[in-house]
Amino acid sequence: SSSDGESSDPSGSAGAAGAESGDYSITFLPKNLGNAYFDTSDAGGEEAIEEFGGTYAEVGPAEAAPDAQVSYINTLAQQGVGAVAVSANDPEAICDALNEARDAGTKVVTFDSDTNPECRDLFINQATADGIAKVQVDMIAEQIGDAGQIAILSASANATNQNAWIETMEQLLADEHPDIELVDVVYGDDDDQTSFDKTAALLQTYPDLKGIVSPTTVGIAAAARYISTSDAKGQVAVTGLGTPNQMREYVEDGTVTAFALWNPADLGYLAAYAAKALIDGDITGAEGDSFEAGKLGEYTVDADGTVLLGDPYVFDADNIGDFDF
Amino acid sequence: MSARTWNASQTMLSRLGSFARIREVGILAAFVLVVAVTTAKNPNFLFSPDGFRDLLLTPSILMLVAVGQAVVIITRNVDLSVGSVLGLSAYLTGRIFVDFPSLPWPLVFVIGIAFGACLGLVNGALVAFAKVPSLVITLGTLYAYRGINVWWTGSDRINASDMPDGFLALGTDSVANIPVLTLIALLVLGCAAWYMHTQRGGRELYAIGSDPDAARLYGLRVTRRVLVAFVVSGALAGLAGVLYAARYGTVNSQVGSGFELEAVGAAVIGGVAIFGGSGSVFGAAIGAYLLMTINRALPVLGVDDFWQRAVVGALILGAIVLDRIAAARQVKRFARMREASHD
Amino acid sequence: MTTPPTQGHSTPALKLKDVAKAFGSVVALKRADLTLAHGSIHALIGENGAGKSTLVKIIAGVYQRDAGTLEYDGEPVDFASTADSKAAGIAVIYQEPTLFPDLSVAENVFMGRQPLRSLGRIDTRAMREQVAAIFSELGVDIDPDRPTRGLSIADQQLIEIAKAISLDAKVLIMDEPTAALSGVEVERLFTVARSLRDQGCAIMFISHRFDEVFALCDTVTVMRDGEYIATSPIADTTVEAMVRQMVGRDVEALFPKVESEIGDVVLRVDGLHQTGEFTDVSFDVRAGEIVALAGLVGAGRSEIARAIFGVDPYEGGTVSVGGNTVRRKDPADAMRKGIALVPEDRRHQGVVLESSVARNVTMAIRRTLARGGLLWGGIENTAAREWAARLEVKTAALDAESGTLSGGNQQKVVLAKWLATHPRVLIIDEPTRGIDVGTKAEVHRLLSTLASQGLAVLMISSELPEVLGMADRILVVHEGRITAHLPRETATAENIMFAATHAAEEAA
Amino acid sequence: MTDATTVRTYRDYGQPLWRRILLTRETGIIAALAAVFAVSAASVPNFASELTLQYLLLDTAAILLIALPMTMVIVTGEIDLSVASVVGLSSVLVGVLYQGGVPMALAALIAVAAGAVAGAFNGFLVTVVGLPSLAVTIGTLALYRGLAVGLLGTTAVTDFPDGWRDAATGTIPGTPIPWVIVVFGVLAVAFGLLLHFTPFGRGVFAIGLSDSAAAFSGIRVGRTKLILFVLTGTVSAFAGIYFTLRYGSARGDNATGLELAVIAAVLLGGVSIFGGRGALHGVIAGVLLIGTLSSALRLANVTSDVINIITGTLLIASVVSPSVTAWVRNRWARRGRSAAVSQP
Ligand SMILES: Nc1ncnc2c1ncn2[C@@H]1O[C@H](COP(=O)(O)OP(=O)(O)OP(=O)(O)O)[C@@H](O)[C@H]1O
Ligand SMILES: Nc1ncnc2c1ncn2[C@@H]1O[C@H](COP(=O)(O)OP(=O)(O)OP(=O)(O)O)[C@@H](O)[C@H]1O
Ligand SMILES: [Mg+2]
Ligand SMILES: [Mg+2]
Repeated sequence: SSSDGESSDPSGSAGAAGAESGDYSITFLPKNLGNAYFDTSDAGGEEAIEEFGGTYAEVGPAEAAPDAQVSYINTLAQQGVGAVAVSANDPEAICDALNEARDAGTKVVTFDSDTNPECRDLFINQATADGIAKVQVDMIAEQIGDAGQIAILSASANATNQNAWIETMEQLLADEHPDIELVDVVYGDDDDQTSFDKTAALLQTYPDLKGIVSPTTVGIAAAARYISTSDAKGQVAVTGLGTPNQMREYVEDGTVTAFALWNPADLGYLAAYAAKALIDGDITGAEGDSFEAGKLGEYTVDADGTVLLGDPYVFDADNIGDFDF
Repeated sequence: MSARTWNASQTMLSRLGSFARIREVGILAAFVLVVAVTTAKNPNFLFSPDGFRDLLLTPSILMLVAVGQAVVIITRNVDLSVGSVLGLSAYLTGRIFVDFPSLPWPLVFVIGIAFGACLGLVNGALVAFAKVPSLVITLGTLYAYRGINVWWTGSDRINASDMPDGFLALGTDSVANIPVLTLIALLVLGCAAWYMHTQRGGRELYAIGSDPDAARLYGLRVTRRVLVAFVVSGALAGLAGVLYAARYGTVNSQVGSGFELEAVGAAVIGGVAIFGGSGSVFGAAIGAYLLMTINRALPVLGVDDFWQRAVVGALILGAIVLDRIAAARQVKRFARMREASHD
Repeated sequence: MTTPPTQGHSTPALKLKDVAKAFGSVVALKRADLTLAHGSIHALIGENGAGKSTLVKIIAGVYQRDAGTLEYDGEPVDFASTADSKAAGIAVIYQEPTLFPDLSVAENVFMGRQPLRSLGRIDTRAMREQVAAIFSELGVDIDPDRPTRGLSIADQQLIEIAKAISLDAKVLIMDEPTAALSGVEVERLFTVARSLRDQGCAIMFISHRFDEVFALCDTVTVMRDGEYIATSPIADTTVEAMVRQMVGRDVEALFPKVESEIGDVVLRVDGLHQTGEFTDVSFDVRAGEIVALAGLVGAGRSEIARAIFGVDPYEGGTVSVGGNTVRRKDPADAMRKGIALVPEDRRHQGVVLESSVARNVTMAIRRTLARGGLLWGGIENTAAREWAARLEVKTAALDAESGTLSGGNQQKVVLAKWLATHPRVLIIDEPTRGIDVGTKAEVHRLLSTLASQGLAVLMISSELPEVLGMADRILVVHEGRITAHLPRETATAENIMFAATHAAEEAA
Repeated sequence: MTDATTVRTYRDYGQPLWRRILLTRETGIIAALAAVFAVSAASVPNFASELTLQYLLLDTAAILLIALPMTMVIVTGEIDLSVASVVGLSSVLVGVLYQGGVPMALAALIAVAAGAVAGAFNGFLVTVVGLPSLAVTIGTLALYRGLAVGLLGTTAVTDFPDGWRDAATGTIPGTPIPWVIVVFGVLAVAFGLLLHFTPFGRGVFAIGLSDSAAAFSGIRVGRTKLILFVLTGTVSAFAGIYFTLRYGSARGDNATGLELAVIAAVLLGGVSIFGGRGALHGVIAGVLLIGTLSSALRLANVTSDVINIITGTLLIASVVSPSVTAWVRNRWARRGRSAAVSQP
């Protein structure tokens, strides 16, 4: 395995190396920097890259805007990195830039948030939309006794993932939980303060609210924090997608019974191995291709160049102590 | 003195003038109206314990920053870096708790305020000594401070569990039903209003904003006063950062971004003239309450989430247009009174 | 004003020797000397640009001198800022009023040294009372609580005077304090100044009006081109001698009125009305005629002029030039129809101070100068050079910022700007305010010549000699109404003043 | 008038030509741009390529475009903070209309017209109602952005016609110059002439230095400002269409925060925020300087936070440096004298 020194090398030299020997210079491009979720996923990627002796780098815009991501993709294409692992801020806006990078020989893996399938080689799907929607609906139904009003606190109005999940959740609720009423979907913009204030507004607007589902890590933490100090604690259930470190306090104080997530570190880890396989030419992204992903074992490419990480994992008071991310 | 016989009407003029000074009343009325209408639609907005608390609590942080902003705007300057200062000091607060857990938390307040004041000092020194327009300087420090914040914070995030409970409780606790945060903000507002209104230094800030060149000719210590205004704005943004950490419990590198426009907006809605010399910190504070309360009232009133920004924009415009109309009316009235005194 | 009389002091209050000051390449002061004695009023006179105001600002600590010495009460001093000079006991009234428009009159007078109550709180009532006391001494009737925004220049100047007097200073410096004031107010000021002198105050007085200098001052110092020329007791000198020292030559007649052929009506104003400003203003001005609007300061003459030119609105009435109605509130249209306005407030309305002389001179003719819609470098300079030369504007280069010119030269720039448009009607508001005798005579000659060439001139002036000397017809304005039409032949100082104060006396 | 018989002669300029050209802010910025280019080309791998130039121009095109009318607005002493929101609004309008079956050309036309209306509304509030532009455009910043987000909600419109997309991102064959830069070039010449060589432009500068003196000279202050706000709205809307096509995505939050980037670049280019001073070539150099710096720094793997720090510091340094040099020069000239000049 490679040394720490090598992994922290600026990838200016990595670009050159990549061009010479097909070496594994892989750059992670999250939606934005300063986001704990991507911090974890990218760290997983780094771990994988160290295992197979490549060069890891992470770049990204300060704010989650598609146009800023395009500039970074262009830069990476110019540097000729071996592969980019990107979480897209917009499915369409970064397409052209990604395709230009691919024309220049860079492999493109999307993870967490996909682009249109024709702009990338592989998408590492953290979970299927169905799976994510189902686990959240199941959790809230169980926590509120399968009846009553609930609301959704989402990320930004344009977030691709969230919108897809919300659609499926609405469908599931209508089909399988007729006594649960989804009264509102509000957007916290993945901003602590906005999400916090939106939670407060929800509780006021809907005095009979039984639960809040927040399919975003920022939102669920903010909602839990608001409720933990308000009268609604114990009355209104909070669940959704969160990280154990952020939610630990609220699980321990009883505000939150259970929440779900995949392991973002595994997601990054898998993206890195997928990128390696693409660079090696082992796979092309066609359906049925399969590759080895280190400690995670073997994965197979599904339709539309998608690789599924696995089922979401439910955290609760019993198991949360086992995780640290 | 023939041309100077309008003595009686002049007293009336000045009485009208003091009416203009309580222009804040209009904004206060708008605030009350918003609360009343929203409460009529949904009594929980005011009459539930959480509703009442949030009504007071939510705007408190903006109010602190708006008060500082008003002090700066009154001197015919502007501080666009407040959002970045708030973010940096919020992170500093969290960092201190992580790195020096044994430090008593009241000391953290002092550190946060002092830190904000230092950042404000940088702004003020550049504006006052280099004689460069504050809009440009603070636009520069807006970027620079935010950059430092992101660079320092990276992907780090301070979580509620990193901070002591006593400190976090400040963000949510109440004394006699009034949130502690609001009490702190009101205390600051009281001090600022008192200083601006009754102290020589405060009046000099108005004078400087009214005509900086005249102030210099007059022998006022313009440089020092402007410097102080920026330090105050920075210190209040620093305090707001500390309180942000207490209230929201999580701090990342993007805390407070975009806050500058809200702070300037609150001051403007509150009747602080953007070209200095008039307005009050009290108005700015009500402006902050109005702005934030409208934000919260709209969903209750059933306005779709997406349209909220548009409504807020329209309200800002409405506020300044109304203010203008009132001023024009008053000029008309002056003229009519003068006419009457001619005959 | 509680200091005991200190007459008979041997050390001068203020002594300047060989003071020099340059702004970049402009030398404002070469070698200025001045000695102010306690208990005496000292006049400082000189042409526009002689350096009087610069000297004032050096004493006040606004500027730092490049060379020379400054002694205060016999001690050499250096004032690094206006705060220093103020602390030392020097009060200054600057040539341009320096008030804070948003603050009340009382606050303006006491800014930075307001009377205090406990806890450092400002005692507003005491402040108001003290201001009222000073105002009554000065005979001023301004509400201490109103903001100074919107006050006339005269009122602003009176507040400046109140401000300076309230300082109880040992040295009082007044840079053209009377430029905007009318006779009554000037008399009041003089009374106050004399009583201050009698209490031992050293006073410096700058004015372009010789009658004032003779009426008030004990000593006079003349400056020319930044240099000291002479100091003499007022009793030992004459106007002619002073003028010769100022300009270095004899000056011809001050009011060189040329009789000219009066032609058709050019400007017609009919029933102009604006609430609170003026009512039922009707008159006309013929080609070749100079019509003066006389009246007390604050009578609303400037408002009428501005309304005619279209910068201010009016609610009723019409303005026409040569039979064509001028659109309301549209200066561009007024210009096109042939009206030009040289406004009262030179620094804010007349010239763009930070713009070059060339740009200022060609500002009103920029559209006609353009070739194919474009202005290439040379065009404007050629035109500007011609007009600057005609009016003998004193500037080194055409790209000098107009703000660096002296007041009189700025006035010439404004005149050049408007004469370049070849107007049919020239409205000129206080044409010679703050202008030295030499230039004044020139401006008068220019006006006469222009009228004799068929220009219709509407002149607003607060100086009766100017009105009587220049006008063919005099309209007296009182509180926004025209109260008298006086032809040149029958006009006297007495009947103008009567009409100017008439209605008020009735009311009283 | 020391002597009535002397006929005065005037020099056109107080300073020799080389000083007037070399010692300007604009020259300084252009020199800085050249220096950054040279240093980057020499030391940053992959910088010296046509691709860099192409990406640089594509990335900065929207800012370049909006900076043109913004310069004029700032020269009159006003400011328009709503430009980025107009970009978002026009982006959404194009998207919604095109999705609704309106032909692309017509949709674009309507969006540009809407931009003009948005600008006219700003201008109306500033010139007719008489409100300060900073306050007005803080309000319309929120209003226009709110309309944009409200119109499109959660969705984004993506499948724009290829021809249009290619026009927005394509380059002149055989060169790295994007077509949009050709449009920009034409506009830049037009705006340059308008600001620096027409009577209208003279009026713009005069207004910026003194509103009232300009009005007393027969300059139509209100109308001039109104025209400039309309121009700014129109050009911003055009930039919005470019932005939409370049990224192929019409979204309500497109170009959020762009207003500060535009203003920063304009100020860096030597335009005075108080109005009355500035030149268009300086502004263009200012935009390119920020763009080049970030592109070079990105290629050198400097993170976005550091790029922000550098941008901010550069802006401050550029406005502070004249004061500092003047101060140093004064100190130098007055060594030995106790008092320093306090004249502003
Ligand atoms: N700040 C400045 N920058 C450059 N030149 C200046 C400045 N102030 C004054 N000057 C120049 O210095 C000279 C003296 O000006 P000053 O104002 O002292 O004249 P003055 O005697 O007061 O004239 P006036 O009677 O018109 O008021 C003039 O030529 C003027 O142009
Ligand atoms: N008796 C009065 N009562 C109320 N207002 C007055 C009275 N007389 C004048 N004013 C107002 O005071 C202001 C002073 O105007 P201003 O000094 O410009 O007048 P003016 O006649 O042009 O004097 P100047 O000699 O200075 O040019 C005007 O708005 C005028 O309408
Ligand atoms: Mg003078
Ligand atoms: Mg007047």
